[in-house]
Amino acid sequence: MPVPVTIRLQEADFDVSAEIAALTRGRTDVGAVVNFIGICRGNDDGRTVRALTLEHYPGMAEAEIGRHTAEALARWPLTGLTVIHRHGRIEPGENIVLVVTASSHREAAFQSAEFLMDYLKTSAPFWKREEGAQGAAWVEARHEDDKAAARWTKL
Amino acid sequence: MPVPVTIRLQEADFDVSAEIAALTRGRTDVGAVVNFIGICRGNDDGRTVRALTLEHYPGMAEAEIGRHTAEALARWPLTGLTVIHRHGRIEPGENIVLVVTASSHREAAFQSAEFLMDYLKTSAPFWKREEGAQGAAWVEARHEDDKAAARWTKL
Amino acid sequence: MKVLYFAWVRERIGKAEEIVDPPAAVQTVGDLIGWMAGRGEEYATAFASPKTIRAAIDRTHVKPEAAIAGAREIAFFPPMTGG
Amino acid sequence: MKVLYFAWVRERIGKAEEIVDPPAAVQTVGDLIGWMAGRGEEYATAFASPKTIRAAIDRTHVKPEAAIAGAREIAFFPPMTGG
Repeated sequence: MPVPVTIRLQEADFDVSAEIAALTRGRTDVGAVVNFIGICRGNDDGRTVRALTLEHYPGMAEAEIGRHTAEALARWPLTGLTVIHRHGRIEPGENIVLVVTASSHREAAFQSAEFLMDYLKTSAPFWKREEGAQGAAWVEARHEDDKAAARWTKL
Repeated sequence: MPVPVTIRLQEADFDVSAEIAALTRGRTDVGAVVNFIGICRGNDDGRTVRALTLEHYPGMAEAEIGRHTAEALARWPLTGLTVIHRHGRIEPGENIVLVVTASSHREAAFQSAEFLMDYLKTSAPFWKREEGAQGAAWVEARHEDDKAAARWTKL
Repeated sequence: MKVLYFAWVRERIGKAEEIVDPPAAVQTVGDLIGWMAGRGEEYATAFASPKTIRAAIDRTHVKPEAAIAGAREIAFFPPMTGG
Repeated sequence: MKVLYFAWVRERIGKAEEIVDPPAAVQTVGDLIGWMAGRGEEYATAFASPKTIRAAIDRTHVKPEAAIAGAREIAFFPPMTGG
């Protein structure tokens, strides 16, 4: 049975319950579902954030996320996988990204969700512009995110 | 500000969206929410499962989960934490357990959710009785669960 | 002293709780398991394999060497399988 | 060859995409960055720090030593900050 994989880039918000239901409804082989929800914060390292604007590279963003979901499916025994990444203007408290992984066992669901988030942070072609008290500026990449992604590299 | 911690043992199902909202609504300091949902499977290692009945030790279950949520709060910078564990009879496809962790950063949310699940599996006083094709039997503890919990022990 | 049983320990003994009054020589949880096993056939079956029995004193996990002095509630049960 | 720019690379150059026709000596992504930097002040500013520029050929991440022969679409952008 093919494993359902959903990748969506959209301006609209997402409905976490609906996405969980899409991977579990009518099935009895799913024992573990992990969700990660990334949310816009009103404060980044002491700087006030009024909003983020997310720019992305259409076409490549889907392709790059698709490569990582394919790798996740190859590495872990998943029963389903969903990645939704918003773009456009997002205010503090609003959702940015959702990853849902489903599996028979919890280890696979947890590890694949972390893997996908680490790669979304460092490899998916999205760029955040932060509107703050002093005007707007592009968010700089975090070195910790590169380290987090590097731990998944096969030896 | 005290960190909101919710622990509930109940026969009824839970509403994942409502629990996420309880940890995020009206706040702009939450950057990451991780949910783990444990679901009853219809098949366990090749055996058909018609239903699980979860027995628990009232009083101790709340106390034991409370000790682990307190440890999670001490180890990771969380903004909120929810654990809901169902008891009674649960059929394949139904929810068993929910862990929700919220933090400014994703590492804390992921790690604390894994930590709590590993301890719920090995230390929370719950026992699963499995109704199968050949009658009912108590589920045996998995050695892998003990190993998973042991990785969090401080050196 | 109140003793509680859960899961297959409860099923084998045939009751969920009772009051017991062990002699003074029974000082640890391990001693108590040995003493309980001598209380009849159903207890012998329930406690036949002490390695598979877990115990809690006053709702906190304890090891077999834990002292039972002062305990109000002691529970016996198999390894846990929640989550 | 179509070239795309994103985030502050796009802002500094002042456009999102254009068609360029580099000379034959420009063979790698690194060569192309050097050649682009010489196309005017806005390009010099955008490509002033090649280490902070990432590139993709036909929607796949590439390193500076990657050959550009046969590329239909090359994109330049800063390190990514999604998720």
